Parts: sequence; structure tokens; C-alpha cells
Amino acid sequence: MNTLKEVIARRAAAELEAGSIVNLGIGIPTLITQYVPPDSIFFHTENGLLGVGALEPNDYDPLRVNAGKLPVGELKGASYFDSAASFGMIRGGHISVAVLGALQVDAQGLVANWAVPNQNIIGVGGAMDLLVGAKKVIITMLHTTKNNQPKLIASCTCPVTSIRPADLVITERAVFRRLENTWYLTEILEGNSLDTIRRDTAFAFDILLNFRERKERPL
Amino acid sequence: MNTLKEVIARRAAAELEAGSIVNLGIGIPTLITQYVPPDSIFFHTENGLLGVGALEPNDYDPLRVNAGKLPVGELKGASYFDSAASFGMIRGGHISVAVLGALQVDAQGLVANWAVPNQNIIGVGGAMDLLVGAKKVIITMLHTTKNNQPKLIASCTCPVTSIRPADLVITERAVFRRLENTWYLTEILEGNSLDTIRRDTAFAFDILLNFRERKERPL
Amino acid sequence: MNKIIEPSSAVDKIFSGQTLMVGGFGLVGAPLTLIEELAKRDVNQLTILSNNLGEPGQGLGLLLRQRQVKKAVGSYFTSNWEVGEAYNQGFLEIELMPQGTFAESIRAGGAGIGGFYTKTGVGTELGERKEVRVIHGEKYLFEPSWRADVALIKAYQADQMGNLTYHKTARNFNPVMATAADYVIAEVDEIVACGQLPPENIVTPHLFVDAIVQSRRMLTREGVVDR
Amino acid sequence: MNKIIEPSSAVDKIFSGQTLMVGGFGLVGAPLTLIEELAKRDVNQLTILSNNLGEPGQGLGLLLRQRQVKKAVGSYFTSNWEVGEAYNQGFLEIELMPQGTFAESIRAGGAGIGGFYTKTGVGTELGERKEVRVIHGEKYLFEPSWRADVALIKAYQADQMGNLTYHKTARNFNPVMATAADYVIAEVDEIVACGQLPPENIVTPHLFVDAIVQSRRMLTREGVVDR
Repeated sequence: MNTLKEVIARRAAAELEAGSIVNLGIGIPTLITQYVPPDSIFFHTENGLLGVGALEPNDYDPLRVNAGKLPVGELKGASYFDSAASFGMIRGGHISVAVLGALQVDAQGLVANWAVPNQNIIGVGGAMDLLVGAKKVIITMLHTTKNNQPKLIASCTCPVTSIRPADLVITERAVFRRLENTWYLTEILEGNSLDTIRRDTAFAFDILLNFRERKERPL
Repeated sequence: MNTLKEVIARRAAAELEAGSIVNLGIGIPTLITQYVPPDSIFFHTENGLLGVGALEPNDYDPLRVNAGKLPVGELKGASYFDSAASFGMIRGGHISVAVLGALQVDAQGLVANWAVPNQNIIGVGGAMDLLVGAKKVIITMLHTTKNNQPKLIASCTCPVTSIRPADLVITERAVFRRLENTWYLTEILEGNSLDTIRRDTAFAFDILLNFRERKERPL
Repeated sequence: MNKIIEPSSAVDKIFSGQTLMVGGFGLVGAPLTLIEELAKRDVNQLTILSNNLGEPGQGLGLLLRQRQVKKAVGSYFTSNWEVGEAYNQGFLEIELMPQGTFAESIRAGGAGIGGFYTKTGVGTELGERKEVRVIHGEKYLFEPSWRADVALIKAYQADQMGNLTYHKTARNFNPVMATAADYVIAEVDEIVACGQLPPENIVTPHLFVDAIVQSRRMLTREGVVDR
Repeated sequence: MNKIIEPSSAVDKIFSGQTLMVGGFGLVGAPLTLIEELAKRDVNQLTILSNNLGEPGQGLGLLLRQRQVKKAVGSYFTSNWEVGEAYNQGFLEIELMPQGTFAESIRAGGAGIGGFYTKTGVGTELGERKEVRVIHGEKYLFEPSWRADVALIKAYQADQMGNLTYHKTARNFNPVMATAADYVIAEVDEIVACGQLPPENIVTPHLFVDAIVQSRRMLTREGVVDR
């Protein structure tokens, strides 16, 4: 299982441009830090740190944590700020990319990642703010549930996190990009086939392999 | 003229309790700093400094100014902050006293101190925020205009600064306090008579000389 | 004007039924000494604004376990499983907010802002029954500001006047909560002489702080211990 | 990722008809080098958000005198008598806001807040034609947030990444304006190596700053002079 998550994290890392400001959700996104060149990305954590670094063994501080409350390091040029300022950065459009986990993503691009039907709704954290505010949202998730049910579905059955659609979904099998309100399968990860991806993906998508993002005008 | 303004400033200074946070408007209020014991009052200036001190000759800094853009000193324990934070302090009720100048104060306690009828309205500064936000508002002003017309009037003819009434008016002749929606003359300054004050005051007031503020419940 | 007091005197200011803001992201930056002092008191029916309710039996989790909390307002209570249990058993009311909205509503309360509009939560379950307004062509939700009777915050250093600085991510909600309560108690690790903190590095100016308490408990790798 | 550029390259990003935020309280904390550079350009019809329009012929007063400014949005234009003159002659539009509302509307624009409610201005001429709403039992005015195409700000130190600190009351509107424009140019007195600014003392984190310019002009007792 870990290996699949690592595959996703490594693929997601390749989407991050040098110099960008990236917020990582808990779970799979946290693994991404291992796959980016040192100091190339500025990781933002919503509890008040820009410049999250790898934890050095001799630099442990219980009061320096990420959004998952795990101890982290800090890079040169890091800065600390309060929670209101931190979410100002998020809502205000100052975060280049948010990489988040999800329970479901649907045909409209809507993301459900904060609550499950018929369970207590007692936690949301920063998920809604990040989806609303980040310039680009990348969803990293396993392609299916433990019971092999699709998580990429026609319409979310779990409560949605925002009306803002995701831009990219990366699973252990495939990469989907949302361009002009349509999902495109742009990459099939090694060892997977279009047939099985089709079988286990319940939202409609077009195929656009060998896609290359052009800065000026996507598609 | 200066002497009258100094009389007002000295009397206003006596209203300030040790340890309180005080914002001074430009004009007469600025003179108050001369009449308070050193370090007893924390002066706030809305351009971003708490702990304004007297300017020491060998400590001049052109980038350390008060709201009137005059260079000032800083006390031990001073702090600097941005304008949004500074007005957060003001509107949020964190300033004990604002001492402001005024063109007019009326029977309802309303203050006009930012604009004159038939002149360009091109400046307001922090006056409206201070009137709305300070816990206590003291108005310091000359009792009459240059032409001996009353400035304490039935109803402001200049545009009002706020719907929040002033708590105290101090002129070179008298002190008026507003208690339960009524103006009380609580003090006649040396060399003045009740008769001339009555003559030159155009708002209605009751007389309550020898007034002593009781903390628990005024009046 | 001496603001430095004992933890036991500080919590004398807190009464049953009041609304409290308590700083911290989990236990990181939480005023642990003050919370434990409050746990010794017969004070209950509290409404607590805090991002979380600590961990089971630790930090605010201690007050929850002792049934001192009537209602919790925050963004992420999932990390203390006893919250869900208390909620299911009807001992605890919960008002859940997106974390940014939570922080902003406190900042607004402290800054004299009555309410504000955020895009966060539009079209979600948390946005139901909230006013939607289109501004600059986009949908926003109205959120009212919050204030509290008392704020318990944690800082790193205080000078004797109450100017505060914070340590790394232990800053989190503390500076905004310091602005938004009628009485603000700052638990700090170090008290220094006035003038020791550079004026440009002070994060919370002293006008926000009513009382200063020396911390006796701290968070370490091994959990909460005596200093 | 090198953000350090020449003043002349920086103002290449500014075009006629744009909305600019410019920091400073009068000339204190104003980006004097950038303003003078902009005064050399054929750029006009600008909407300027700044607390003041400098002094006659100095700071933003220079742009006014050269008729580069179409509209001024701020709180106190009284200190430059040429503003009133330009206004009377019909060369300048003015939108006047209370200083706190001005600062807050920029902070809101930078923080993704669509608008907010303040008590300031209720019942005054500046509050006419604005929506009034009763919140927590008191009257508040609705104020929309503001953003700009470009912000010209002044800081004291920058590290090479663009983290900023400020000097005394030269801070004023600069940190909020740094958050609220599509392109942010910081004029600074000193550029230091990355890591030289303590992480807890950084006021403007680098993610807000697009370009850094070394200042060449400064305010002294004798007025604006070369550094």
C-alpha cells in the first residue's frame, strides 16, 4: 500500500515548478517532500510556516509542526506568522498549488475530502480554504476504495468541500487534467492499461495522452 | 493664543489615568504630552506606534513620526505595527482614550472635526475611526471661534464625524461632561465666570460643579 | 499596573457559562498551565473557541473529560476521539468552521469588524443557512465576528508590560485571540525586562494583554511535562 | 527566481490606466525611488491607492503635478495643497475613506475577503449611499475590498528571496499593500543574504513579493535626497 502512495507522491512532485509556493494536505501529499530537489519548492503549512524543510535529527523542536501536527524542519528564508495571516495567504491567492487528498472527485471536478455521510461532522480544518484559494489544486488519491469501488465518480456522494473544481487528479494509475470543464486522461502510469482505468473510473473523461502544458493557453 | 491652548492641554492631561492607552489628535491634543508624568501614559499613534515619547535631540529619526507627521521619540516597551493592525486596535476598543480637536460639538454630544461646509472634502484621516472606537473621547477645543461665535452649539452645522457622542469637552474656560445623555458643566477654569460661559455656550447644559468621577457608576 | 500574576489568580477571572478563547494548534502553542489550573476549578458550562479540543485527557481534552465544556467552536475536533463520543452522548455542542473562517472571525472580533465575506464554504454543508452575496462577480458567505469573555493564550517571551513574542508554529491562533477578549491572560515561557524586546519584533503589543503568567508545563517529545 | 532588478525594469510593469497601491504615510515609508522612476515614464490615467498624495512636487505629488494620476483613493489629501487644486480644476477624481477603512479594505483584498462591516462612518457623509447592517445590536457599514494591478512598497531590509522587514513608522500601509496587488515591487534600503532575517521577525514573507529594488532616494531632515 505504501508503495502505491509513494508512486502517487513521486508523480505529483513532478508537477511542482521550481520556486512555487505549495501547501500539502495530510496523508499522501505529505510524502511529496521526499521527491522534490532540496530548496526548490517553498512549502507552506497553514498553521503558520512558509519554508517547511525536512526534519534534521539534531534540530527537533516539538513546537515546529506541520498541519498534521508532525514535527518538521525549516529552510533558510523561512518565516512564521499567525493563523489569520496564514489563511489570508491561502484565500488571497498567494499559494501556487495545494496538493490535497480526497475521498471522491466527480465529473464536474468537485472534491469531497472532509466528511463522510452518516458520520459525525466534527472536523474540516483548512480543506475548504485551500480548495477555494490555491491557484492550482492537485488531488492525490488512490484510484479506488479498499473494496475496489471507484472514487472518481459521476457525482460526489460525500459532502463536497467547495464549488471550485480541482485542476488535476493523480492516482497510482493515471493522471487526469481538467481543461475547459472536461476531464482528460493525460497519462497512464507504468504497469496500467487504459482498459482497467476505464473500468475503475466512473466519471466521463476524454483522452489526451502526450499532453504538454503550454503556459500561455492550456489546450 | 498659545497660552489658551496650553491651558486646555494641561487640563486634559489631568484626565488621563496612569497606565492608560491614549491616542492624541493633531493640534491641541499633541501638546498634552508635555503635561503628563514621564512614562505614565502609553501614547498610541495611528500610523503605527504604541509608546510615543518625547523627541530626544540626539535620537532624531525622520522615519519615526506621529499622526501629524512630526518626528517623535519612543519609550521603552514601544512597539511598531502596520496601519491595518493599528486601526484594528482603534476600532476594536483597545484604546482607552482619544483626545481630539473639534470644530463643533453639539447638544447631542456629536462632534464635527473633519470637514467644513462648502469646502472640498479631501481629508478625513483617522478621525472617524477614533471617535467610533476609543473607549472614551475627550474633545479639546477653544471655547469660541475667532469671531467669538459658539462652537458648542445646538446642532452641528459642519458634517459630523460619527454618531458616537463625545464624553468630555475641555475648553480654556470650562469642562463639560456627558452623563446619561446630558451635558454637565463640571468645572469653571480659573479666571472665568458662569455668566460668560453661559453666554458663549449654545448647547443646553446642567451644572454639576465639584463633580468627582466614581469608577463604579458615573453620577 | 503589575500584570504578572500566579496561574491560580489568573483563572479566578473565569466563571461558569463564559465564552473562552484558547490558543494552540492541538497542544502546540496551547496555554497548558492555565488549562490545568482551570481544570482544578468548579467552573463549567464553558463555550470554548479553540481550533481543537486538545488530545484525550490533555490540554483542553482535560476540561472536556471533566465535563467543563458545554460547547466547542473550532475547525478540527477529529484528533481527540473523546470529542465525538461526548457529542454523540449529548454532553457537547459543536460549531464547526473552516479553519480560515475561524481565524478570521476572531481577528475581526478583535479589530472591530462586525462581520466579513469569504468564499470559503460557499455551496457546502457548512455554508447552508448562511447569507450568500456576490461581490466583484463571485459568491461569498457572510460570517459574523466572534469575541470572548476571556482569552487564554500562550507566548514565548513577555516583557513586564505585556509585549509578547512567539516561538515558531506555537504562534498560530494566539496573536488573534489576544485581540478579541475582554480579559486576556498570556502564559509565557520567559518574562524579560521592559525594553528587552526590540520594538519592531513585538507581535502582540502590551495594550492587548491584561495578565501574564509564568508557564509551569511544557510540550516535549515525551508529551506534556513540568518545566 | 532572481527578484532583484533595477528601478527602471521594475516600472516597466506599470501601464497607463492601471490601479496602483503606493505605501507610505506622507513621504514616510513611501517608495521614493520607484515613484521618481515612474515620473520619468509616459504612464498616466493611473488610479492611485495611497493614504496621501505626497507633498507638493514630492513623492506622489510629483505624479500629480505631471498629471499622471486620474483618481486618488485614500484618507488624507489635505497635506498636499495641489490635490485640492487639481480636484477643483477637474483633473483629479478623489475617493475619500476613513483611514482605518482604507487600511482594512486593502488588508481584505489581500486576504481573499470580499468585503467587511465597520462601524466607522455610520451616519456621516462618507457613509451615505452605503449599506447599513445591524450586527450584534450595532450599526455597521459594508465596505468592499480593494486590490490593485501593481503595488509599490517600501521596506527596510529584504533578503534575496524577498522576505521583508520595516523600519519604525515607515511600516504603515506597506505590509498590507504587499498582499493586495497582482505584482508587488518592494523598494528596500538593504538587501541581505537569505537566512539573515530571523524567521520570526519577518513581517512580509517572500511569497508576496515579486521584485526587489535597491533604494536610491531617502527621506531626511532636509527632505528627499540621494542615498
